[in-house]
Amino acid sequence: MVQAPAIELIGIDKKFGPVHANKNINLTVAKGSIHGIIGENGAGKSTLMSILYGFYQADSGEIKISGTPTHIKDSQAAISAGIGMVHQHFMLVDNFTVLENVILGAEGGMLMAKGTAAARLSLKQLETDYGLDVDPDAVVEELPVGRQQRVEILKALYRGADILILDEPTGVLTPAEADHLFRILGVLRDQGKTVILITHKLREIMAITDTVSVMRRGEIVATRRTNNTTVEELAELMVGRRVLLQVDKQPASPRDVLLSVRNLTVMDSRGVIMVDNVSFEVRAGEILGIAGVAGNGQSELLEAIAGIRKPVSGDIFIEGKRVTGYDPAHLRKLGLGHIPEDRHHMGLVLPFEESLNSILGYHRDSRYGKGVFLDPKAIRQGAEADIAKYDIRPPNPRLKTANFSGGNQQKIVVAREIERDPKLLIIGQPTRGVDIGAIEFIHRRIIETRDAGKALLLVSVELDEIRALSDRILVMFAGKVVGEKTADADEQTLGLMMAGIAA
Amino acid sequence: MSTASIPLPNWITYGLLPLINLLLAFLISGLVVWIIGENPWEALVLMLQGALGRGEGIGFTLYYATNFIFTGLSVAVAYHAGLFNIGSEGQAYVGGLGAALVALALDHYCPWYVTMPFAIIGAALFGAAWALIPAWLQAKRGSHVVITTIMFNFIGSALMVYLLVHVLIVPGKMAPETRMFLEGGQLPKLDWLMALFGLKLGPAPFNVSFLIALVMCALVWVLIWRTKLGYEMRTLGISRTAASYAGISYVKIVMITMLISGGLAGMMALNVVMGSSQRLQVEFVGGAGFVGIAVSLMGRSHPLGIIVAGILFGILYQGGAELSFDMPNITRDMIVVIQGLVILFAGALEFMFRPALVRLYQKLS
Amino acid sequence: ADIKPALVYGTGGKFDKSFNEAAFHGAEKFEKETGIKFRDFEPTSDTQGEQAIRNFASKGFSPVVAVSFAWSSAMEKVAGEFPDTKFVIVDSVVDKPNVRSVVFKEEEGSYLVGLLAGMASKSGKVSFVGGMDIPLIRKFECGYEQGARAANPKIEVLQNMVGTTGAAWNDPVRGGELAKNQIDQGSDVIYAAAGASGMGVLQTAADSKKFSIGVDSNQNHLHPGSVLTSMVKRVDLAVYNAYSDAKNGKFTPGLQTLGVKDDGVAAAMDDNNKALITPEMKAAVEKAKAEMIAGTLKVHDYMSDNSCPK
Amino acid sequence: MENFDMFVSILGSTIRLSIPLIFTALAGLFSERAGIFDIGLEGKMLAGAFAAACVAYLTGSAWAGLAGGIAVSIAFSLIHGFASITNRGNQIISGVALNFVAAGLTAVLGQAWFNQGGRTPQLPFDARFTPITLPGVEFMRNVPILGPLYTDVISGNNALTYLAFAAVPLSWWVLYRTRFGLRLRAVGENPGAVDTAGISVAWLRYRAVIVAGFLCGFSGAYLAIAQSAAFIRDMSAGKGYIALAALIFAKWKPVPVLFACLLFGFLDAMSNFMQGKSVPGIGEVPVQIFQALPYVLTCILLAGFIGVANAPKAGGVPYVKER
Ligand SMILES: Nc1ncnc2c1ncn2[C@@H]1O[C@H](COP(=O)(O)OP(=O)(O)OP(=O)(O)O)[C@@H](O)[C@H]1O
Ligand SMILES: Nc1ncnc2c1ncn2[C@@H]1O[C@H](COP(=O)(O)OP(=O)(O)OP(=O)(O)O)[C@@H](O)[C@H]1O
Ligand SMILES: [Mg+2]
Ligand SMILES: [Mg+2]
Repeated sequence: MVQAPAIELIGIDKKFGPVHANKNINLTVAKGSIHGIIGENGAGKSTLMSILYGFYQADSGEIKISGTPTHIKDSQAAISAGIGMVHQHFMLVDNFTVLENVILGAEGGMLMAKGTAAARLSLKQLETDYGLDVDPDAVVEELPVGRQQRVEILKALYRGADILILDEPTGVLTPAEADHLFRILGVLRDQGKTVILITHKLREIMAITDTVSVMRRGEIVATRRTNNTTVEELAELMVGRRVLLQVDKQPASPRDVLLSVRNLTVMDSRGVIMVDNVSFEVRAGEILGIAGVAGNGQSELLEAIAGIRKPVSGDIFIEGKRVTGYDPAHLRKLGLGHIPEDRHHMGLVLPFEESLNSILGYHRDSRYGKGVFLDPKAIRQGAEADIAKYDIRPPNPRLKTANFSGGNQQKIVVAREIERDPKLLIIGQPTRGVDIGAIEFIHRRIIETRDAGKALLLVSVELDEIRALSDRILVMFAGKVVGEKTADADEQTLGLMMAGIAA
Repeated sequence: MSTASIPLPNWITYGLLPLINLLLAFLISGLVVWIIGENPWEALVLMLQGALGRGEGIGFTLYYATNFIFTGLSVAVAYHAGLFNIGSEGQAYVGGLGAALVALALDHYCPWYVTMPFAIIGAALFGAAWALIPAWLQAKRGSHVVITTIMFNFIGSALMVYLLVHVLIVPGKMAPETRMFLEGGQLPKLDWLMALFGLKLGPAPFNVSFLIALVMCALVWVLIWRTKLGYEMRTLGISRTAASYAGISYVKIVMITMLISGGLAGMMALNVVMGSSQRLQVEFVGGAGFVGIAVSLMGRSHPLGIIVAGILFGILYQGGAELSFDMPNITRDMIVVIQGLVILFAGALEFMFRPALVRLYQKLS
Repeated sequence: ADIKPALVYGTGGKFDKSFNEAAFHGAEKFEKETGIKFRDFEPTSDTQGEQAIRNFASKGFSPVVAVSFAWSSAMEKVAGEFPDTKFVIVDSVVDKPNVRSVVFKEEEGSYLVGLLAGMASKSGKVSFVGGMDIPLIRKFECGYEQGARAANPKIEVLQNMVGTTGAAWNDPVRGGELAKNQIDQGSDVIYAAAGASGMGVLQTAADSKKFSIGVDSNQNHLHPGSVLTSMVKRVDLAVYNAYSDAKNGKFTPGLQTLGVKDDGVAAAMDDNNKALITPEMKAAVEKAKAEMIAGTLKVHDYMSDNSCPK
Repeated sequence: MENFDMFVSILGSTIRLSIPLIFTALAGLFSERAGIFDIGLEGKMLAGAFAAACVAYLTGSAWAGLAGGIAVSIAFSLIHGFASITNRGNQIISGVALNFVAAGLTAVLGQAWFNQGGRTPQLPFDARFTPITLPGVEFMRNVPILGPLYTDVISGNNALTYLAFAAVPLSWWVLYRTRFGLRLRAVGENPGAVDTAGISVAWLRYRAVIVAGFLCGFSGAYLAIAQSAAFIRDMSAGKGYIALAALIFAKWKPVPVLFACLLFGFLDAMSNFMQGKSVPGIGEVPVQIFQALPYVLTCILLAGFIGVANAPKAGGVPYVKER
């Protein structure tokens, strides 16, 4: 007799308002296997898993666990069906101890005393079984992210999960930590547990999974046995056509130094040093790329240069002028453009109409009104020019920005920053969550800007993007610049540097 | 499927929805009236007659409306910058001190039109001053402005009582109030304006402050939608991170916004102190600062909406006073109930009917 | 002639069982006797009085009686606006040709209850809880002190005020708390001249098995056995007289002062406090009254020089 | 010895004035630790006081009055919950609204039903919570120092006073030692964590606001049928806001809440005691100083000059799963 699959999803459908996040999904995962799900940002991976975990309710469809149709009405139901999930954004109570977090929802009675004692024992057991060691009395917010993730896994295992879902677990991990995680996943599989691993890193999929499904725009477009497929095939399936992230560009002809950063040290809001004594220069007519795993200080570096975050020490010069501690408005006047990493929270004011977003940061400019006043007509005309030039759709400057798609929202930001003709442009994650057509368009504009003699600093966690655009590449790890390479450096070397392993 | 993000046309969001909320508030108030054994319909008619029946009633209605427009603007300006100023009550109270000091100083020497500009400045300055510390605490120390403005309402009240009882009281008089202002410290009534419509104002204290309030509405509109400062306030009100990205100083905008808000609240004192009672009295604000919250919510923080909502509450206050005259069983406190219900339905429960309306709208269109 | 009488209360509210209630009873008595209905209004804040007075005047009511000093500025204004309307103010003086001002010699009535307090006290300490801290209330206190001292020269008189604004008339919790403090300090007779706040004083005295003294209305029935007496101030009489004078065309503006001689103030004696008042106490009160009427006993009026002789 | 008597008297007064603050601040504690801000404490206390007085008057029983106060206060809580949990409305606006509704409704109904200017009729002795004399008072009376403290401060209070003091450790125990408390604290910090643990965020928050209503019922009852013998309009007189201030001052922790409330009660007692007395070197201190001091202190605390007061992280933010 064939063993029933651990999970069967049949015809799962889910809409968030106008967004069709999951379209008629069918998926089968065998017991005792590691199943990968890949897909671009916004493809619907998290949504699908959250439905399986009972966090969201599907609009229609059926779920079978070990062959039994199961109605998962909330996470409690999922937990009792043996499902555990480690969310993309951790679901931990920061000011609780590890122990409190682990027993939350599984306290084993009205009073905590008995539950905590039992949990303490069982954590010991899990530590010896899987090598998952965490101090049960540590307060979560004081733990590094890698440890926090372990707490999440422990939470699931403590509840006796047979099926473990991990949503982009390696996004925040160093390669060493990721390897450790994969070893643990291997142990889990060997003990008969089923693992679903969500990621958009193809290498990870190839390294650890047994089977893999590809999601695109809310649909599962293919499922393969991992050893029957290749990275190239998966990539093509993921984006729906052959990926050619090669951008035509001439070799750079760098001129004067425009941006110079010297011994810069920056802390994040918790007071942790995120940028540690970093120095570099960017010249007119070149793109300097900064590669690194997310969370290694790139965001803080960009924010410091943009004037949003005050550095602890060190200096920033623009055209030889010391600008350390200047506010963003002042820096803009000196010719600094900034395409921020997070368009929803920084680059745009979503409830504003489009035209108002096309002046964000430049609103004090006399072009948009004399003295203290704003001139709506001038603003709208400027916005219309951007819309035409960047093919922003729909071409309506009065439409609420929230009603544009992600790609078009990003174009609004890019248009604003490039068209205000900066001398120096700093760019964070220019194509995150953007569709392939828009990616190409944005990449072309970035190269054109370089060719117009501007200095560009580009931060991206997508190594391919860095390699395609940059003239020189710096690699950041743990807040430090660990090395510089040229654009033709091979992926292997860069990957190792990003892991902090070799120079 | 969630319906929260589906856009509705403006006439529903700004017209129909507030109307439904208002109707519901009235319906429940009617129920209360019925429970205490009076006829809600009769009560409504009496109220409307009292508020709009004669020139005098209209005069009182507009007099109250003037208060509420000032405090409504005060709440609204702060709201645009994402600040919830619950302190308009206290700011208006302290603003009264500014107006009174100017009136007491100048009424011997100047006619009203000379006193008035100074009084406006005095009232606004004192009101703004009372918003200063909560603003600073919010901007620099991150203390929630809601809590600190509540605290400052109480501190302001204690301060004003102290001043009125120990400093400003007329020696030998018992009531804690200043002396009556002379003509030069009194704002003239708008008899002529009423006469244009063929109405007699009678003794109602409807005065020049109303015109000042309308001017402030226009200025606030320009400020919010036509100036760079207003743009910065609105940006900050929606997204603090976007504001910091755009080089908008959080500290500066919070301070300026709260000062403007406090100043507008302070100006409300002109209407009562110089326009009506001609002296500074204990508790003269009488809750108008809190009504401003309801007015701003009903008026969706837009000056036009605030004028409409202000007049509506003026009708409630004047009509309510008349009603309690004619139906002694229904005390003036009924207005407070209605006010609370309006805030509840138009503010806290604003999303209650939205999903149903969205469905209906989608079906019909 | 038929009149349209109106009455505006102080902020303590119509049923404060004290000052305002006395006014109400006067109006009610007039209504019962003549069948002429009166209209009344209870302002709840210091600013509402003016609108109420004006409202009555503009609707043709006359005489309009406003009880409480708090309405003096308001009446001064409105009386000027309606020169044909008759106004009466109680507890304050408004100098207008159409206003009658009625004030009482509270010092005399307070002297009488002070005398009783001094005689009833076993601890040698008596006390006073005033409403709002104004000269008028100090006048009550001063008369009380003089009476108590007449009974017992060594007596100690404690005093507290509930507050400094109109809200002080309506805060029985604080009234009770102040009374409790005074009891803790040894007082065994407490005189409350605090409007509705006095209710808390009387309650606390009853709970603590001490004596209290009511004010304005006869409050002896509230806690029989604990309320020693009440300093009745005939606000009812002022209201009643205003209406009936107006009805009979005998209304006169100007100042009226009501004292012991006019039966305007007195120490209430009834069945409720019969057991508490000894014959000696009764005799002492009668003697003092007789001396006041004869003019041989002059009780110092605090408001005449804003001070109280020690 | 004079001074000692004074001290005992102030202490007794402090306790009497602190009790409503303790109940109310604890109510706020449960609500706010669960992530629901509660500006409406004042209104709940007032509504509870009114209901307690009405029911006690009609039934002649203090305990029935207490139950009535609790029921009405919980009803107000449920409206707050409906607005801020179910409809994801603005919690501050909802609280403000309920304060108005309570202030207005109690006065309107009180006037309509009893015709005494918004007051309820005076309650007879049995319909109130009256002082309880603890055993051993007679014996203790003559013991120096401890005697007066026992007889005049500890003994002779009403049942609700003792319940208030019991409520503090009980609240601590519930918050830190029970499953409900663990979940409640979690939901105020990160409702997502509670939701993914399979616990209903809405129901948990509803229970928290119900507990808040329950406790406000006690403070209302204390005002109307223990401390006084009737309901008077606006009798809460800002105590709800003082309690809120005390809650913030205590940094949202149960035991510090007790001390913050005692401190603010002490200030209130001092404003009574210092009236008309002059302080050597300073002269007469205006009562307004004492009235304003709790608010001033809280602002100073909020400014971060006396440690930092970190509000529960998810406080004031409606929990939205699907945007
Ligand atoms: N709670 C929500 N409310 C509304 N829309 C949502 C919600 N969660 C996700 N979406 C939308 O649903 C779509 C799918 O999102 P989902 O998070 O499942 O993508 P994903 O594949 O996990 O992307 P990523 O790789 O960025 O994590 C997106 O368009 C997203 O904006
Ligand atoms: N918050 C929102 N409010 C209203 N409409 C929205 C909202 N978010 C998305 N939409 C609408 O839903 C559609 C899909 O949005 P989404 O961000 O998933 O775009 P997308 O399909 O990924 O586009 P792109 O490939 O350009 O990123 C958009 O066209 C947009 O109009
Ligand atoms: Mg995801
Ligand atoms: Mg997209």
